[in-house]
Amino acid sequence: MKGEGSSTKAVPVTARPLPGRAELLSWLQRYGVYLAVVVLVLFNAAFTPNFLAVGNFRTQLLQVAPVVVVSLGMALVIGAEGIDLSVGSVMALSASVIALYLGYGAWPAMFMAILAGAVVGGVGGTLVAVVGVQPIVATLALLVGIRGLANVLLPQLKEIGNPTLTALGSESVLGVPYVVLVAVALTLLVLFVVRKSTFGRQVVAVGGNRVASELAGLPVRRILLLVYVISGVLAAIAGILASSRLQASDPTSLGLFMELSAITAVVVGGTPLSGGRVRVLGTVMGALLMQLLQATLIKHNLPQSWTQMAQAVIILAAVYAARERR
Amino acid sequence: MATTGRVLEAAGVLKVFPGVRALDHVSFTLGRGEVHALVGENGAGKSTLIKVLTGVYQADAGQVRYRDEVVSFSSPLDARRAGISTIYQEVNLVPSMSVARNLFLGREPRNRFRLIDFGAVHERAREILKEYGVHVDVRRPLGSLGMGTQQMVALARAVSVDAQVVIMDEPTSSLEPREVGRLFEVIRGLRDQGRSVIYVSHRLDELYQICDRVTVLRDGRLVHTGRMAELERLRLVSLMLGRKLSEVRAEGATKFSGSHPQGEQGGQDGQDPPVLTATGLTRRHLLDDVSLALRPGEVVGLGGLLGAGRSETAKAIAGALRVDSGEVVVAGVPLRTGSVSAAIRAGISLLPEDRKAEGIVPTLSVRENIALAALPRLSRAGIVSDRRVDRIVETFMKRLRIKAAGPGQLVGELSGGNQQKVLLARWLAMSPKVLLLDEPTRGVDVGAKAEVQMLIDELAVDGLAVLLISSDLEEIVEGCDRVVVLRDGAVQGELHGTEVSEEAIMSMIARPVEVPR
Amino acid sequence: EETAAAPSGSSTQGGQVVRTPAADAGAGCTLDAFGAQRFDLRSAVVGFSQSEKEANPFRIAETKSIKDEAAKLGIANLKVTNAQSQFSKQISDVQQLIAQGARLLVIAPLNSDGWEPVLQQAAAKKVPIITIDRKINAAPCKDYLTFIGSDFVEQGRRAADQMAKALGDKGKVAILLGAPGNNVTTERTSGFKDRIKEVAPDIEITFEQTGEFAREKGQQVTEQLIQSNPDIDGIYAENDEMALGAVTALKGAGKKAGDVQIVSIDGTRGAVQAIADGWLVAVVESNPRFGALAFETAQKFLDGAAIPEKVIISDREYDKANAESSLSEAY
Amino acid sequence: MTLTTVPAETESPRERAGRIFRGHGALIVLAVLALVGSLAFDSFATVANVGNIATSSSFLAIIAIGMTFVIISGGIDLSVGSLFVLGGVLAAYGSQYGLLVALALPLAVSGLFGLVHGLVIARTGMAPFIVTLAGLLAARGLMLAISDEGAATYLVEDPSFALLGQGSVLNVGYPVLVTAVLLGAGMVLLRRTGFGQNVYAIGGSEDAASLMGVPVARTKVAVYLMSGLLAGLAGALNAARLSSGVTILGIGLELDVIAAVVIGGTLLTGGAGALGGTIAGALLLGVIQNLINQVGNLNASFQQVVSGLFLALVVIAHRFLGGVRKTE
Ligand SMILES: Nc1ncnc2c1ncn2[C@@H]1O[C@H](COP(=O)(O)OP(=O)(O)OP(=O)(O)O)[C@@H](O)[C@H]1O
Ligand SMILES: Nc1ncnc2c1ncn2[C@@H]1O[C@H](COP(=O)(O)OP(=O)(O)OP(=O)(O)O)[C@@H](O)[C@H]1O
Ligand SMILES: [Mg+2]
Ligand SMILES: [Mg+2]
Repeated sequence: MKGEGSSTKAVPVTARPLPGRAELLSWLQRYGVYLAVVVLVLFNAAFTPNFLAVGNFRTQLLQVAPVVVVSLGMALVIGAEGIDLSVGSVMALSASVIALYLGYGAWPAMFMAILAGAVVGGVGGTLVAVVGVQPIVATLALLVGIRGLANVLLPQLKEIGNPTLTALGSESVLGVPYVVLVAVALTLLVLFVVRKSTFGRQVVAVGGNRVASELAGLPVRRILLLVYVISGVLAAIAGILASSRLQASDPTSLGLFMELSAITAVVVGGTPLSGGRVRVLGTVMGALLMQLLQATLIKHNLPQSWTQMAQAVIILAAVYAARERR
Repeated sequence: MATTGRVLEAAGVLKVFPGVRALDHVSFTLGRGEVHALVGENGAGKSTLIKVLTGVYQADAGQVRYRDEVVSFSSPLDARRAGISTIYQEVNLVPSMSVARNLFLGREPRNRFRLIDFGAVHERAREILKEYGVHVDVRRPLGSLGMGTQQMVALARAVSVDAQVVIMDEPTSSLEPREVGRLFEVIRGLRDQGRSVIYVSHRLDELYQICDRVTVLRDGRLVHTGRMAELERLRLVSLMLGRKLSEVRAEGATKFSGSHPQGEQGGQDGQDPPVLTATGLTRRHLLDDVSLALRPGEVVGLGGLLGAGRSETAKAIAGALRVDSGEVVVAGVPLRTGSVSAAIRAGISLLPEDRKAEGIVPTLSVRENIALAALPRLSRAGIVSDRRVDRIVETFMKRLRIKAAGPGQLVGELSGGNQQKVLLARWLAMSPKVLLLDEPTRGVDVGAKAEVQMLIDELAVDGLAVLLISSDLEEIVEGCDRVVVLRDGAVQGELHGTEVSEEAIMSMIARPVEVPR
Repeated sequence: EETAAAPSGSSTQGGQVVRTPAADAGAGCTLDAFGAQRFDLRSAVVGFSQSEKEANPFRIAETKSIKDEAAKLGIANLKVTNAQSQFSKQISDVQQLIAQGARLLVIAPLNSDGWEPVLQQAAAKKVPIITIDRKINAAPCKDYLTFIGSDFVEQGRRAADQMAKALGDKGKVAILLGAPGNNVTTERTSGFKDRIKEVAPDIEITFEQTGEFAREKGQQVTEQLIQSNPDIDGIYAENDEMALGAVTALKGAGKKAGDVQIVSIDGTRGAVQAIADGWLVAVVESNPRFGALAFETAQKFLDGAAIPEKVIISDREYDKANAESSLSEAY
Repeated sequence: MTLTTVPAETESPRERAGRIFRGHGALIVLAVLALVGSLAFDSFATVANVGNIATSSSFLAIIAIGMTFVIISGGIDLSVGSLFVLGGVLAAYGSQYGLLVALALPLAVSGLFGLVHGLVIARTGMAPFIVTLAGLLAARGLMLAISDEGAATYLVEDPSFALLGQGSVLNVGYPVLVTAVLLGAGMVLLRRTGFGQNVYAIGGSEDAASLMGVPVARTKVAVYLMSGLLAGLAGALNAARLSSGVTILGIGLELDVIAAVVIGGTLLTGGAGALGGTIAGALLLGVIQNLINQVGNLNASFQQVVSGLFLALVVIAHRFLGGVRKTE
């Protein structure tokens, strides 16, 4: 009867420290992206002329802002085990709508643009949540159709003369451009929603196990619908930001392939495509990483072929570091 | 070539998960032609040991010997090739594939062009399943069957490959006495052919019926191994729980008081009105005009064979299964059927049967999983109050003795039984009026089972109405004031207070089922 | 003889003017040399295959001029397809036009190579093909009738001349390339670089990145450029959109008009306006109004005249001097 | 023969309709459209036109066959568009060394890409979407690198190779024949072999499959390898057809392919699907384009709107007439 002795007192589950390597890996899994960004900055500081200039950082932030805004919405959608390919086209649509309504002034125009984004998101969300179409196809249909619609509404690029929008795109407070401020504000908002709000928790629950969430009485359809609407709205806002920067509505080429950039940012940021988890700050970092990489390659005047191959490598490396183990 | 009596051995196996020593230098020996019970509390390490033995996990230290040779299987496939066939704890078949294709996956009969002969596949699948008393259309997607049936299919699959060692991790957790009986025949058959079986179960009397030797694990350590017969029941329990014999003896087998305020009159008419009445619930192929009533403070059992439609009944009441006709009235208010959230708002909570698919959210922590259903009432203006969440979580993790590294651990990493407890906590946190429990103690260890049963009692005493589905007849008999017996989706009859006994239930349900279709 | 045959080009406002055909114009292609039958344009099915969405000034003007001219000439049965920038689609578009019984094909090719399947089917049916604005690499008068359009290499060279003039033959220049793999990009680049070497070896091309012919990309690349190469003197943009993007970037960086000399190609209204405003120094036109010339050529061909293997139009050039005045002619 | 066959007597009309539609939905829609087309336009049902549709759809179809395996296995392959154009360029380049090289080179390289995708996905458990997205970028980068940033277009030197793309027997182009052969082989592979069962199994539930002894890693590697090879092959055939290695092809092609597969009734969630539908889906896309052109003079932007609407309608129809959702 060995073991008898030990059988007298129950042994609690002992939380032992992980072996050093595992620790490092799990740290990498969480902060790999941040590390990569730092590394890239250091590299540029050393090898890229005037990289450390304030103006340069402003440029990078200005350029990444719209991507960040779109990626925030994408992160929520992916967290809910979905995907939204329509974001690029929604940006274009929002650009056309602005041009159409600019006559009524900047604010009404922006409102209409955001409304348009919400509607498109609503359609996508309805297809996914109510009809039950698979997200990738539902939003693929929108990707094609909405781009067309954007061009139907506004056949070609149109300059924006409106002072308010021009200011939004070109001016700043205390050296921080409005565009960047908007992106930061939206990031904090989404961060709060994900971390603190009931809705945020429910989103990841739905993404983690839809059936269980239904049985737990969550309004699964409403949640999904809302997620896509949010994504649409954010894409529309990104469209406004981009247009105001360009000082023109360009439904033809605005937001082309944005869906891929956004998805990349989200996944590189450590949000699994399988849903059930959302990393907001990671997503921002992911977008920043890809932006800095792009900038580095351009500044060093490398050919397109290099750029694309380098991006491939970085994406793989980042996601590899952040991958789920076991 | 002939070898010693040992077929499969684990020597000083260590397996560490982040925060847990799931196996702490465990040694284990399986002899030829023996049925070996592997027992222990939830989270003791049984499934982990099995996974190490069969190449799902690699041991961090120690070695595995098979037929006296040190082996390290890189995958379950390796193990199966070597002659070890396993039924893992959670039914592990492919829900989207047909029953037949699941049964034969990896070893489909071929025609002379070496191509799969689906005629033969379906034919042989039908035959095999008939032996196990399962009469389903074998082309039906496995996922459309109930847990119990799925478990039988998994069993059939594991046994029909001729293996030297068959490992069964809680094969009976949702089986009926009838199916359990069949399973035992199968196991004896294996033993007589000199094959060996590792048998994991929390149902002690089963162990005594079928097992030759027993190994007891606790918190990842080996605490006892020896002949089953020589280990008296109470000592077994005390070994598992790590509590003194005296304490355990004081407590007794099941924790039911067996009677409740309402139960006294055995649910006769003429006392306060039912809190829930379901009338004429009907759904093609599943439910046929099922009616029942639950009174406050009453525990009503649902009896029936596999596929009798008990889960379906519960789901229909909870709005999780659309019904073609029929209505549900809660506290006098008719309920919009087919809407879970409506049911929950009305105070109905359903603990679903399929823990993995319908219960846990694996990507979330224990904490989030417990709070999930209650979130709205735990938040103000759409903002979650972490303070309140923590309070609830703490309470129930204690009360149900949930074993986890902490509230932050991913629920997917918990042991089967502990996952079940988390789900119970989720529903109790809702403080419902009506509680529908589908296999609440499935895979829950004796200790916790007792807790749960005590809990059910308490709840009933507090005036809650409970509907209890359990494949553990003892549980039904001891726990219920009233038993409604289903068969083929229709109410077969009802037993009241004193009439409730295993024999009565059996005789009512176990009449030969005419083979459907 | 061939000069006579060469279409004169209707000289309506902003319309295309034919450069007196180069010596290599060849003997010219006649109906029987091509082996086609005479037919009446007005009653025949005529197919026009556009390469990109009519969503930029060039394509809009191009398609419009074809449709308008067809209407003017009373061509009842004009079928228009659009490949939406997918080359595979353009191939099947044209094949479909042939299947629909087109007797004459006007094609704005998305790419110069890869026309084999179309050419085979057209040859089988002896359907004359006129390619506009972009050549296809095949045998004139055998595979296709003729090519009407600008000489992209030449455009590049003229842009180089303008750049050299603006910079006084020395300085650092950046190129905003068009879409990669597009032979307009290739030819406008080679033309520019070669010419710079010839006329102004002291001009150094320090930077070349693609702006994919789009304004936003042009802006973003320029923003990066002026951060890392603040000493840049001139920017050669291979189309107006990128040039205007560059302008936005320069404004954003607080630069003044004229700080950086910008030369581009196309001659859209926006660009010409930008010259007037002083942000661009010069724009080499690439005239999209092919309608008149295309159908005129076709008619001449059907009337039995000999058609040169390429009809190169003489592109205008906009600069300070004529910007204001010719704004109305820009498209 | 789909996964959802249910016994006749338990099957409601709606269920039956759903099963039939899912099995042959794309085919039915295709038939309807073809009928409408030939009634509305006399230049639709002509030998020439049908031949064109078939030939131009065949390249998409070949890629879609590989994609179907990938998607049923629960994955996705975004790299096919890039591998298609890369394959074309390599084939044209290789053709100067003869037919063999012209075929071997693209297959070798695109196969290598597929192999790497498979290995990375299987070994590291990274999401197929992201791995193959990297593949998309890398392959296009490589293509640009070997074609002087896309400026250089290699012409097909070897006539016997060109014939592969341009030749035909009884008015049926070789590409169509190749597609037919691949389809046949693919169907047998998917439905009647252990490998096919494994593909369905890991798509249905990877954990269960591996516990049931399915060689998950090997199966995954195989499907991505296959997808890569087929994309390369399609590229090569297309190069032969165009007798040049056009560098501006294949952008966004992956989305068309996915659309074809899904219209064909395959579930993106994996575990369910069939090749017959995929081919019908591919043809469907071709027919839609053709019809839009038949209407003629429709503004390009409107054309996009119409295609978008149509895609939506088809998937909605699928859903309503009996979509299987894993969550049911
Ligand atoms: N993948 C995993 N990651 C982290 N911890 C794990 C994992 N799997 C199991 N554990 C932990 O290891 C311990 C043993 O789990 P195991 O499943 O073996 O228990 P068990 O004896 O099978 O319990 P039950 O009777 O409930 O099935 C538990 O504390 C569990 O939390
Ligand atoms: N042995 C069987 N023979 C025929 N059909 C069955 C059998 N087992 C299950 N089924 C089918 O599967 C469906 C679900 O069965 P399920 O087992 O969930 O019913 P149940 O009464 O809840 O049994 P359980 O005790 O497993 O919960 C049933 O509606 C029935 O159609
Ligand atoms: Mg277990
Ligand atoms: Mg059940």
